[in-house]
Amino acid sequence: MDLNRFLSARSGQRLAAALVPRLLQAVLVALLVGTLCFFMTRMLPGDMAYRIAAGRYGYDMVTTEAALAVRDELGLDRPWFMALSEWWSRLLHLDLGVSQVSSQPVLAEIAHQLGPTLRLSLLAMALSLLVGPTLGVLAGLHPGRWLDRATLALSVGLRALPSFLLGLILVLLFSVQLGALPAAGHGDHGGILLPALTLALGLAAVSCRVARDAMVQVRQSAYFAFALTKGLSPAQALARHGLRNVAAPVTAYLGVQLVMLVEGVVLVETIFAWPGIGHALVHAIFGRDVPMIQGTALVLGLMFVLFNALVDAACAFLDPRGRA
Amino acid sequence: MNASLPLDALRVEDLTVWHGQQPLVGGVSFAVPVGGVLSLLGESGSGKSLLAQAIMGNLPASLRATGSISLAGQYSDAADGRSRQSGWGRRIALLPQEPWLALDPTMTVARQVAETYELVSQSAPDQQNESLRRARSQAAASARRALASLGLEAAADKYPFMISGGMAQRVAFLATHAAGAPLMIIDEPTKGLDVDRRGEVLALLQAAQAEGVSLLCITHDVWLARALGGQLAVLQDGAMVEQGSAEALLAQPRHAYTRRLLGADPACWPLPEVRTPRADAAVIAELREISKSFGEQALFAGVSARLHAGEVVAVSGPSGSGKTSLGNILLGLLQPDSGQVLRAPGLPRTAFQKIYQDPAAAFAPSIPLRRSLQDLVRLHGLPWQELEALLERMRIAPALLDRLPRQVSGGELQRIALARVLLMKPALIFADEPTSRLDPLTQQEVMALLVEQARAVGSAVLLVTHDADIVRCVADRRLTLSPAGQSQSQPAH
Amino acid sequence: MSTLSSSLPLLEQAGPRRWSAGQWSGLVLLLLVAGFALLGPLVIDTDPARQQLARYLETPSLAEPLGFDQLGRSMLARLAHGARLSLSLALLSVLSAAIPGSLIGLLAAWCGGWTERVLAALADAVLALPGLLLVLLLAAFAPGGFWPLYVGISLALWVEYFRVVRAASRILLASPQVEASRLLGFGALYIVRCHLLPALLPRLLTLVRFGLAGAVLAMSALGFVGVGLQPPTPELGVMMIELLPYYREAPWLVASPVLVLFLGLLGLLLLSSQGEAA
Amino acid sequence: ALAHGDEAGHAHGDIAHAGKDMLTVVGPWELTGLDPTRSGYMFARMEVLETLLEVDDAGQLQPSVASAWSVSADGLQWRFVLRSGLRYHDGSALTPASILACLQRAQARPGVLRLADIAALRVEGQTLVVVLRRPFGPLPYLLTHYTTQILAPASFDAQGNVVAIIGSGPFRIRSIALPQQFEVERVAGSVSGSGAGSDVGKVVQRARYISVSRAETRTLLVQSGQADLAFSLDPPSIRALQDSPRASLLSAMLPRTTLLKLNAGHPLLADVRVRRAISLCIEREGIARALLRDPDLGATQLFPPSLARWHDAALAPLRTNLQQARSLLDQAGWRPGSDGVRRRDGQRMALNLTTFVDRPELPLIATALQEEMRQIGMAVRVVIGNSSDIPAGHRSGQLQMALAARNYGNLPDPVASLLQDFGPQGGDWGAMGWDNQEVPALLARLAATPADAAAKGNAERARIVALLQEQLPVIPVVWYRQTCAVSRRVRGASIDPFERSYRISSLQWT
Ligand SMILES: Nc1ncnc2c1ncn2[C@@H]1O[C@H](COP(=O)(O)OP(=O)(O)OP(=O)(O)O)[C@@H](O)[C@H]1O
Ligand SMILES: Nc1ncnc2c1ncn2[C@@H]1O[C@H](COP(=O)(O)OP(=O)(O)OP(=O)(O)O)[C@@H](O)[C@H]1O
Ligand SMILES: [Mg+2]
Ligand SMILES: [Mg+2]
Repeated sequence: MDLNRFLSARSGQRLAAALVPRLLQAVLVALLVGTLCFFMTRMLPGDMAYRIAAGRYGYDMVTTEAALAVRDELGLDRPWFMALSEWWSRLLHLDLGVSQVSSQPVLAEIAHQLGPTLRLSLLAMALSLLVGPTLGVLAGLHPGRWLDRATLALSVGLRALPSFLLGLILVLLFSVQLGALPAAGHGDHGGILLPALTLALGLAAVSCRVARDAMVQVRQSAYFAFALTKGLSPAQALARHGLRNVAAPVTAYLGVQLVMLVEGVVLVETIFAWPGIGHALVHAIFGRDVPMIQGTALVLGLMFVLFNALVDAACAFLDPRGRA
Repeated sequence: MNASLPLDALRVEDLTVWHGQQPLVGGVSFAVPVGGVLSLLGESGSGKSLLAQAIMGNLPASLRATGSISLAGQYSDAADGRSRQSGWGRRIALLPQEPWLALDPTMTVARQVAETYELVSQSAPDQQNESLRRARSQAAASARRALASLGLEAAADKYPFMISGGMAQRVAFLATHAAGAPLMIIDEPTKGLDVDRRGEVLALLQAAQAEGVSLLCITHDVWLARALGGQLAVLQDGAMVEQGSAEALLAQPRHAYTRRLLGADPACWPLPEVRTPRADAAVIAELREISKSFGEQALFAGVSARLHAGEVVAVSGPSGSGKTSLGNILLGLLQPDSGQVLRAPGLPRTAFQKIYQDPAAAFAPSIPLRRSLQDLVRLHGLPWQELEALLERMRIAPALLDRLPRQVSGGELQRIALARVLLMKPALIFADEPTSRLDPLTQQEVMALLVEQARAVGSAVLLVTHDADIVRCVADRRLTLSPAGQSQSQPAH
Repeated sequence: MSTLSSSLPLLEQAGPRRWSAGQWSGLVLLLLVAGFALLGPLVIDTDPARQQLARYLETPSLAEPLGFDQLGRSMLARLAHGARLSLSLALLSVLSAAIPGSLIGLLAAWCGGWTERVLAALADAVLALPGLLLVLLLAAFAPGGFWPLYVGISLALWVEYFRVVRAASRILLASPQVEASRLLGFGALYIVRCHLLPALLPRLLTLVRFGLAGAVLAMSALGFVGVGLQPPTPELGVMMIELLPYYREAPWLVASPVLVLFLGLLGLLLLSSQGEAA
Repeated sequence: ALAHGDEAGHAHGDIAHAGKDMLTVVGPWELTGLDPTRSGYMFARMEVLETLLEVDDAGQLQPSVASAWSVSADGLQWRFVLRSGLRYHDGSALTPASILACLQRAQARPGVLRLADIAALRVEGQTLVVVLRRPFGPLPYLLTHYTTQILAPASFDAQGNVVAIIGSGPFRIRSIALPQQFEVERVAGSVSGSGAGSDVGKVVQRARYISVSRAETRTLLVQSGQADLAFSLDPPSIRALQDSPRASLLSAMLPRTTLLKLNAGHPLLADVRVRRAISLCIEREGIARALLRDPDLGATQLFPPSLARWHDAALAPLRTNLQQARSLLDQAGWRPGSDGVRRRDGQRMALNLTTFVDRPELPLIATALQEEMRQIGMAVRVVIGNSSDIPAGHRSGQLQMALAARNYGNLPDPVASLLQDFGPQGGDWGAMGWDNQEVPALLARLAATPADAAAKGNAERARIVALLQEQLPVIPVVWYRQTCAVSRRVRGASIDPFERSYRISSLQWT
């Protein structure tokens, strides 16, 4: 198929040539983000030592005494450039430092949390792609008909519903009423389904409309009409000329959806007690756990850039006109 | 089998296309016998394309049709377009007028042709018994063969935005033709093609005919109608003015319009009086040793030319030889690989203008024509009356301007595009097939207008045309791009 | 599937379009929501902060159509004030993300080359900084304040518009229609207005419309992690999370801000379904 | 439709369970690290780690790792006799040296041991000796605190960081996934001791703790049968679980009081009449009823009845009386201004109220208080931040008012906590800028007497309570009740009023 040709030796080289700068850019962006986080966290009002103490010992045990001990232990009095240069030099050795709250290596913590988050996000993405664009295309085939109206109402409903409420409804339905899936937690078999579905439905709400609008445009295009008049059945025309042209804007929108995904992940991880990086990030910010914030942001940033590079590559693959 | 009555492949009875209460095509009746041909000649904007769409059953939502249409004896109400849709590709296929827009921008040319073979073609062996893969590779092979037959082998793996206007025309034709439907409606299949390519298209049509395919061929090329033979109908202003066997009608046209139409064939245009070469006229632009290639495909190399004020230079060469590319280089829209383009100093930014080969692609699709023209007039402080006068001379009714670009006929839009450029009084006009969508009569008038205006203002014209007669009648000089890569400049006569 | 091509509107009509029933209902919904948000606080003269602890979670009645919240405050009054604040905050942050975002996207597509590369890298960097992180960090500067949330949400949102506009304009700007206009001497503004906007606007509007809901939800996400507006300011997003615990005892409470958002968004989407419906 | 009748009569699939024999405990607490000072309490609750001493439900000291204890006549030398023959989960012996190492480590870190002025820690044979510089009666209670937990030497790495949890309790760790989850299993041979008539075959062998931060989720876990014990349920969840076929509810008063900490050094709050006015405007019962669904939880004094020795039933309760509150403010010179906010000498009566989100009821109560204070002409700005803002604000002197929940059962004897809160300089979670010498003196006297000498010190306690009630350096708002949902799959559950243990070793499968 076309994909094979796209990935053939020569275009493989081209792909590599296109990806290498992106990789470099990713590294730069990640460094920038890490450093930016450092400064922002440093500049925040409030005494870091107290925050860290609260994060470590809990609200019942945070006292000035504990805060002073934390300050001593972590050397928070050091000037900022020393702390930053330490972070940089550690980074050269691929060491992200030690969490100020849990005293565990940041890399280990992230490694531990990244897996569940990735699994959750990927499944959510896949589910949303399965549901959203499919419904969107079907709706766009008959704009104004009942399916169009139904998906409109559905995506508005899903988009107006915060994910914690959506998650709650799903749990009530699937766990409490039907007893079919675990309500929350990470250890139990099938526990990923409800959080992933919660995320996916939120994402699908928008991608459904994007796909629907694109489908309406494609349907009005001369090339789609030509496909029909030259004798392709509607299904064939849709499969060969509709989907690919719809896929381009939907894919372009994927890159944007990632932002929504991260935001959703924070909420969904918390509500479903799913151990992940989003939840950890929020805790790190509250606890002023600078190495952890830097590390998490760095890893997330890297993933973002890489994912975006993939999205761009996919867009170029789908629409040759963008391959300038 | 019912052999009692020789069926018509297509019988149209009292077909009228309405725009609200206004008939755009009025009460047309005709028939195409099985295996026969009906060529539809007629004035640009007379409703030929609408007629074709009405027969297919894919009129725009704002129009409706009345009358009756029988496909291979199967009667249907013209208004009931849906009933004919099931036959698309299998019983009836349509080649739309604007080929470039009809091609899927995201799919290679070869695949767009191949899929017709794979999914539609009745000549394809029964796919039930064949593995899908096999069917697919056979279709691909057929597509490549077909592309080669029209000289498109090099373009097979290109995307539509990478091919020339004439190539798009051929690709769309092949994609339609591949369906092998017993009735084909083809809307201007040879526009913008050089003599060789036209011959190839004709050969394909004749071959199809020999296999029993019936044709309804809309064209402005009188020679095509003549070559196809069969029936001929002439349309003017939405009404059928004359109908009969092609041979007889072409030999002895009865209706005055038909006579004028045939008389306007470029082959019969009067030769201009011999003009003195204008060595003294100012040089507007100069090409020096220009070469251009796309990837491994070299278009031309070492092209040099000078364009003087008031001079018409024709560029000719086979379709895909780089005529449009050369013009684009001259206009600075495309960077040459080597060589220089020099502009006369002191010319304003808008001094170089282009008339697009594909007029539909050159207008903002969602802006009514009147508004885009008004914007232009306002921008440059031009007199609106002058535009109206130009349009009137090209027989464009002012009411048309209230429509969107896609709501006027191809020829109408082409004339509006020309008027838009002439109004600017540019120093140089790159006219890329400016009359490809016009009937001979209009073509003659429009071409005359173009030359007259250019001479009056002193514009240099770089005219791309495939028609040797036009070159002979209009051009002062001629630049030939040949596929071999050399190009030569010579006098037109 | 077989009816796919039944109503192929290959070409549509120019000139004034008649409004469909869907659009009318969209307009009505939108007017209702906007009226509720703008006039509600003036008409309902109950103080949204006035609490009567004894009447906590009281069920709706004629006098109080939405009952009382967990602190015995009038839900209707809070909803009206919340709608006003949330919708204006959402509008403000979405517009201040959409306008510069689209402009920068245009600029990148227009200039190409280095400008584009630098802008794209900038957008990547912003995208890489999780929006929530940005908002949380900003919010830490002024807990309970209004501007950090606004700035944070806008900052996180603009990239969306940037990416979409850049991708689409790149293709459009390379098209013959734009080339023709440029040759005719039209300036950037005209090209944007007549060639780009008509194609981009529907897509942008979809983003803006969902972005509005997204901004309100972002507020609720912030409320969820404990960063929100200062009490007792009523705000739809924060109300959703505050009222969540009572979803069993008083489901109408948490449903009402969701419903306001739902109706507003539905109104917007219906209203703009212009020309899309056959 | 979502709310009711959800579970009754439905057949439930059991995919949700990690295994039928796994007891799942859910609570809001995250494991912030392995060190006992951080999440030691969770390992204690799951009965993995032990302390030298234990307490019973009444707060009386009980032997644990130490079997007996005594104090010298001058109160300066404490001797704890260590039990012999105990083993850690890794099989190594629980030697006095290893215990000493743990305690010395605890002393070097933030934690309760620093409350006592310890001069030396040493072992003499099987006895641990603690030498103090000043008598400190509550010392044995410090050794019940989780920051003094005993871990095996193998738990530490060369730098003294905790790298594994190896304790001596009836359960040992099977796996830990910070910060969310850990799993324990019963140590062979530890069943013997548990309750009379217990069926050895039915005791809980494996259990896991999952940190689930939202109360709604914990409730849903119980309702779907996924969790067996759920702690820290909020009032709406309690309502939801009240007639659940899957679980029953247990509850107990905990010595935790939600209070308003006032900066008595602030010009607006220095006047005791202002503090009283604030107290008078608080509708405690209303707040308790509306927000906690239990009107009895309105705090009529600082210490709840469950702290029997400190709760004074005879004390005149704190009341609500807006009239009186207003006139007190009038007397203090605060006159209503045109905008409803009182003024004195051109100064507006505007204050910040700092609180935090870790306990979800706090922002709610703060919002309620804000409105109540508005009713008497005080403009209050609620600042919702982090728990550490309160000690930090105390230290910097910037704090004006704070709403916090203080756990006086942190140590089973509150004296040590009160010393922290109402010492001469006030305390992070107690008085601030309060000019009073009597309470610190009384507390010092109490601290000097051994804590288990029950009758002693009653007079001091009564005086302290009365003084606090009168002077209001902190204003009690509501008390707290711990509610726990117990699945019907198990029986024998009970709540530890000091939140030290979930008592899973005495649970049995039904
Ligand atoms: N959608 C439409 N709405 C209204 N009028 C239309 C529409 N499409 C075409 N017309 C008008 O109908 C007439 C016939 O158009 P048609 O495209 O059939 O002409 P044509 O004979 O094919 O001309 P050409 O040779 O220039 O292609 C023209 O005057 C055109 O302006
Ligand atoms: N962007 C592109 N990428 C690759 N090839 C291109 C591109 N644009 C044009 N070509 C190729 O360059 C050749 C010349 O194209 P051009 O449009 O100049 O031809 P032309 O002489 O105008 O032909 P026609 O008479 O058919 O319009 C064609 O073979 C075309 O496929
Ligand atoms: Mg036509
Ligand atoms: Mg060309």
